[in-house]
Amino acid sequence: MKNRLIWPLVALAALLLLNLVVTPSFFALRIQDGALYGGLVDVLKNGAPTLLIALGMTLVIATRGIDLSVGAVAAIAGAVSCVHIGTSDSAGTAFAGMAMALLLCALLGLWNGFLVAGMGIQPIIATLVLMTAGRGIAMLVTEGQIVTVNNSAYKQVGAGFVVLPVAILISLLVLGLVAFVTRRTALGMLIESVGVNPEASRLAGVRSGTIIWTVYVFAAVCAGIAGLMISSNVSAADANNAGLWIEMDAILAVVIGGTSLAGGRYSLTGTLLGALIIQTLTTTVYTIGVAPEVTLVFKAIVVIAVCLVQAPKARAALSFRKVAVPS
Amino acid sequence: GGGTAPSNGGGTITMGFAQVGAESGWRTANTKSIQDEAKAAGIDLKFSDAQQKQENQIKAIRSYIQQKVSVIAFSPVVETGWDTVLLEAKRANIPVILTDRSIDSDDTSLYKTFLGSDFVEEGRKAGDWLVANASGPTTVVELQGTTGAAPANDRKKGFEEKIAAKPDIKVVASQTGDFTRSGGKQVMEAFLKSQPKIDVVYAHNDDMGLGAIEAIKAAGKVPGKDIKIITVDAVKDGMTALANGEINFIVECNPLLGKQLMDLAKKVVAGEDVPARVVTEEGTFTQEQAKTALPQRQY
Amino acid sequence: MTESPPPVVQMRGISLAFPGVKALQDVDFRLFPGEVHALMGENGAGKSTLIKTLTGVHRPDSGQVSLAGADVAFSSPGEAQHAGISTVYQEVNLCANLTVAENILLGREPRRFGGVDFSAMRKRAAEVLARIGVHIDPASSLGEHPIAVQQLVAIARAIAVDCRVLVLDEPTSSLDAGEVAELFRIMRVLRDEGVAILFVSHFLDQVYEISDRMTVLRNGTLVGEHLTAEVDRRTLIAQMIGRDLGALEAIEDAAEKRKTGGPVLVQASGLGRKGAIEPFDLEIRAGEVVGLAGLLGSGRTELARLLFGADRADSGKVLVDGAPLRLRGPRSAIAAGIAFSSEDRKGEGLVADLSIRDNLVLAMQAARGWTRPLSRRTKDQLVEKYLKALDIRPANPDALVRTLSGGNQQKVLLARWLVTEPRLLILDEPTRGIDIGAKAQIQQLVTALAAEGTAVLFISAELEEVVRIADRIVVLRDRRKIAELDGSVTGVDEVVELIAGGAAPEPEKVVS
Amino acid sequence: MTALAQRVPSRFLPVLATVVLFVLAFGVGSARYDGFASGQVVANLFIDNAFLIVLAAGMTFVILSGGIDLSVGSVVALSTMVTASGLQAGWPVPLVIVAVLLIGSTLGLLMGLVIHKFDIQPFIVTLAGMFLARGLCFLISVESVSIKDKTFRAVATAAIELPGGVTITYNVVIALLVVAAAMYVLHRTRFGRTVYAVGGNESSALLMGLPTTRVKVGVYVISGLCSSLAGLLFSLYMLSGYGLHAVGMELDAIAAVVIGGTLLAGGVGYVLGGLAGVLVLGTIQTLISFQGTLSSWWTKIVIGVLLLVFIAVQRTMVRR
Ligand SMILES: Nc1ncnc2c1ncn2[C@@H]1O[C@H](COP(=O)(O)OP(=O)(O)OP(=O)(O)O)[C@@H](O)[C@H]1O
Ligand SMILES: Nc1ncnc2c1ncn2[C@@H]1O[C@H](COP(=O)(O)OP(=O)(O)OP(=O)(O)O)[C@@H](O)[C@H]1O
Ligand SMILES: [Mg+2]
Ligand SMILES: [Mg+2]
Repeated sequence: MKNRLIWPLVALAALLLLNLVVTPSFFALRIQDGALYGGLVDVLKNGAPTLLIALGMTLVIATRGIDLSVGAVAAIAGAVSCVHIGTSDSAGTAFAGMAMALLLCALLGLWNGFLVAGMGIQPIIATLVLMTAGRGIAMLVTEGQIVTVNNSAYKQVGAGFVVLPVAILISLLVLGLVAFVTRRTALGMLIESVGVNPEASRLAGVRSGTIIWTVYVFAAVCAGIAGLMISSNVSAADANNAGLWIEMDAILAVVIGGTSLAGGRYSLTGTLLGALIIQTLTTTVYTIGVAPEVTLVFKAIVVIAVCLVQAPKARAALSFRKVAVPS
Repeated sequence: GGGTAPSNGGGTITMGFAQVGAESGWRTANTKSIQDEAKAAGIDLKFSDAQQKQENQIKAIRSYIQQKVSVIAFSPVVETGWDTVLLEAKRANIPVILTDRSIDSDDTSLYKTFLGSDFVEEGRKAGDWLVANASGPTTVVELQGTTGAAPANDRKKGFEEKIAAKPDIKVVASQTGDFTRSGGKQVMEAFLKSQPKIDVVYAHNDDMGLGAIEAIKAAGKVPGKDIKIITVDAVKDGMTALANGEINFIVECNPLLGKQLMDLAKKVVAGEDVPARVVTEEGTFTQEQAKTALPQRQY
Repeated sequence: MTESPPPVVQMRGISLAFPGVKALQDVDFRLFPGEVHALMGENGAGKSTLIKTLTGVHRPDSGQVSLAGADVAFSSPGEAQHAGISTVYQEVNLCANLTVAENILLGREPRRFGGVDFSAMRKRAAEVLARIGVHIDPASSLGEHPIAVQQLVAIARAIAVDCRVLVLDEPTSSLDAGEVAELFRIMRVLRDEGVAILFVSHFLDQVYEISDRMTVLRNGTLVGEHLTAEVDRRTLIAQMIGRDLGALEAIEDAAEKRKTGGPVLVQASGLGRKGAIEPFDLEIRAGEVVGLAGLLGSGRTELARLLFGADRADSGKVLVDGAPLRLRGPRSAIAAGIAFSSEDRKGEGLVADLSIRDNLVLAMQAARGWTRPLSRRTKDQLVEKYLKALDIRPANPDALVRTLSGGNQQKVLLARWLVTEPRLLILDEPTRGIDIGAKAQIQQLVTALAAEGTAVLFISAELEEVVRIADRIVVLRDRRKIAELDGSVTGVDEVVELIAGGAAPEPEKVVS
Repeated sequence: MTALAQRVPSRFLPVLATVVLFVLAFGVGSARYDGFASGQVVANLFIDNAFLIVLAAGMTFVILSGGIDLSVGSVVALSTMVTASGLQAGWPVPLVIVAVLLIGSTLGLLMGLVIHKFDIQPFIVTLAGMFLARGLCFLISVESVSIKDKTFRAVATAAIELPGGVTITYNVVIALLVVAAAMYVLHRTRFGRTVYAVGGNESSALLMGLPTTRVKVGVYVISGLCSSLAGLLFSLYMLSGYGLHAVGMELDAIAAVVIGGTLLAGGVGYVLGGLAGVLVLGTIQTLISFQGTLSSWWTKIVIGVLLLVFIAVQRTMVRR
């Protein structure tokens, strides 16, 4: 397990190195108004929402599910809190707005969990419902406008600094919390067990329904927090574009981190690395000046390269070691 | 309630309008203007949202033909690819009005008229202002719209056309910010680190410009002074920033086409002659103009 | 037997290591045409691995395989099949989503006009099944059938083609005597036609009945090659496990000494489910071992599943300690102290991608809920205890269950339920694929549990085993409970008579 | 645990349920809206979704084998781009067609090989394929390119008259042929049956000696081929090539296949299910455009709700 994480790490290091070569100042850090400022910090800050959503997604995927609705849920969270805050600049309003938003997200997660565990609908379709309708709901809340707010407390969530960006601190906190909860309680094991063999788990007395509800609620709340970050970062709620396609980035981060879409064993550290790799890739594109029309080709090549580096079979093929067929 | 579609013979006009989507505040304002004006003009409006997909627009138009509306209007996302379905409309004797953008077809009989702005011209206006206002060597970074999207292509084209006249002005970096604020902010953050000197930001819409402002502020610089900003659209948030001195120049792209569209529709249905091209009235705003215009801004 | 014909399969100096385990070390193996060759060894000895090395599933680290004198290195089981090696692997390795006919003939289906000819395929599949005495609808999907039938289908697939080498890795582990006899009849026919048959089984009776020669493995190394007629059981067992048979013989005494007749623990009345089992009454007392006997498909598994709440009953009720129990699913059964170890360890038992540790504590943890985790220490103690008690190998709690040998997997499953200290333990084929030493251990364990007051419902295809350890035997036929035999049963014959007695073969269903 | 008598229909139940739902939805539409209950509306469902039908057929193979292909939408875009710019450059039509189909299948082949040989999850590989194909579009041109070729236009605008004054296009005919071919391959050939086997249990299929490599790579080639063919149909439909065509269409294709009762885990499903799924999605859109009074956001919400109603009703029908 530990061993496997070396390769995503290598990939991340290689990407960062590429930046360093092209822009020597990339690693430079300076303190400005009590906050760290520099290329690496940007990677962390902008990667925070993806990381957060990917964390929720990791657990969902571990149960053999998938959640396509996270982007829409993120948009709803941003919309609800910004509309609630409106023109107010009070921290209280901001917190009330955020609390409302997260509560709503938890409900949406319950809804997803109900469709998957209660109705037995395939996760990809069950969450597609909210993926489609959710953006509509977000737009309904904002009436299709971009709602701009000017609230200093709210701004902290996505753009604030306590030495490091608040956003990444929140994400790392959630990461720590999930790691603690899943590894210190039995949740992690039960999630994996449901993901690997649902029927055997049922016969062993595992409450798979409850577990599935839990992970979808968690994923939705993560998406909600990420949505708050995204909207706070630009002090506006954009129902249409906030978190657009972020579910794909999140799934990609999870998968790059070594968790299989077939469910079962998952790695939170892997997801962290995956999210950082994806964000670094995006930042790299901007920094090294890849032309927009080449961007996608560049991304494709990097993604494949990253995966090839990690794939045991690819390495085995290179070093001519024997390959055992799984049985 | 399920609306029914009276055919051309009836007194009321039914218009089928195939909107691109609701991807931006600009578009929402555009939609609202059309809906409001249709009501005011007593036109029965069939509205559909194509969710940014051309094929959905085509499907909607086809269903309007099926429903025998009296006139079809739509904002084509792309210039190309309309011949087949417009030919069907023509065969069904339903007149077509284009809004917002023209189409690329050799057969001009496919539509009656085109009402809308010219994205290339908008780019040119932005370029003109910069050429007039730049002194000495100027480095520009460009925040492009969605890669491949028509407004992005054209606003880039028009801008480049004009600044070519002045070799001092150089676009040193150009990247897509997907027309969104967070895109604009992220790209700008990266530019601020990788470019040693930035004098001007040219953003293909207000939202990316507003994102860039946030990035510039976070980097400890003053938007509008240390780095000048030019954007396109003139939505309310953009105009506010312009009035506050954070943006230096905005090229207007007017979404309020509703009234003109309804007038045209009535004429077209009545069989009157209409000009093949109706350009919307669009201006440009400097900081001073913005201060006076802002109070009456509707969107 | 003189070795006049050259061996059809020859393996020389085969070594293969998995991470942490040397599965095979310098093993030589020969298989001659026209013989049944038994591959012997305890769980984890490397039998299945040797077979997989032969058929191209694994590539050996070193060593050479030759087929009919020519060196071969198959890179996939498909290639081995083309070369004439037909294999039944240990676990049922078929596709549950396909029909029985497709599972038998896929890859060599009859074709017409370039497409698969389904009616010819069904006909052909029915023929092959009939050859081994199975009468099921070839168009039914495989997943609907119990594991034993699936095993028969796998055998049917292997004999559906002409082959020169037939490999059978524990084909009889869940078959009853009738099926086994049928299988042996076919094996003899094939042997007489010159096919070389490699056979693995932990049933010594079967091995002595069918095999001509045997190769013994221990811990991945070759211990010896013998003519079956020339080794007696004691020597063979000593070679396989390096221990004596004493343990096995102690059981019967223990059974004698135990006195039963505790209070009624679980009582089922009129419990039944349409299409699975007719309503039945059953009483299980604390400290009692109740055996379930019946032919394949007689409804034993279904009965057990109803008691455990794995399937919903549509009639009848269950009382525990005299109080009615609402069986809403496995959880309510577990809460009432009932445990159920499934016969299908791969599909319904183990969580293959988790470690031995996690699998061991799964049921207990599930009962406690996720908020009350077992402490690391408790887990380690439990794991250590059961690894030792059941002699699970490798004794590495972090090894993934997927990588264990079949027999060791079965032990892990059993251990999972022992951990929960159930009051009623339902064991469906717990000794399936378990070696002779371990089988003795498990039987001993069951008796010991009963002595401590645990009730056990014991299901096994091996009647001798049931008769030996059960205090009471419930006999099922055609998914109906037909008799209950008290402790006075002395021999297998008595039960066999009941099981078979006048049973008219049901159309379209499994009979032997 | 279904009894013998119910066995056969139970397999077809999801597909059947979807078809029944489609008919029901159509009934509702006819009752509510004038002009809905016409043959042409049905025909339009096929005309407007011909490319999606072809995509869904290809996607069915991939999903049945237990994989997923996210690249299809982008390959459609790339195909339109190659078609348009090829024709613009004056290539003859047959050459363009061959080139497009070749590009699509080659991309599929490459993705399949990477997935199989290096054991990388299909999701990542095809996501990279998605980036690559779309990126290649922009490399060819960031602007949209019109198709002016006479033959192409003639085929695109030609209408085939059916009895009852209903017209369809050649696209529809091609799409239906593809569905028929896919059904034949999947249900009648050894390759097709092996697809099911691999999806049901890959390691078992391998141990059964089936050619899993061929199948695992083959399904991506088929999907690539179908995508490029769908791209050609899309070119005919749009008469243009554009890098932003068919954005997100992979999700539509996957959704259609899954709505049609195919299990994403592999091994269970039918090509016809995909077709039914496409028709259901198409009907939802048609209902909304006939309604014609929904704002942009209500449109999205209503699509979501209708989708929910469809799958929820389908679930309950299948469970019974
Ligand atoms: N894929 C694998 N990865 C790691 N170890 C493995 C793997 N397959 C088998 N082993 C190990 O190799 C050894 C031999 O296993 P094998 O399955 O050959 O035993 P066996 O003789 O067939 O036993 P049984 O009678 O229980 O089936 C065991 O220690 C097992 O744990
Ligand atoms: N999932 C299923 N679907 C349909 N029929 C089934 C299913 N499982 C079992 N059956 C049928 O129910 C009957 C009883 O099966 P069961 O597995 O209970 O028998 P058993 O006595 O335990 O035999 P075995 O020796 O196979 O374990 C058999 O005829 C079998 O074909
Ligand atoms: Mg074995
Ligand atoms: Mg059984």
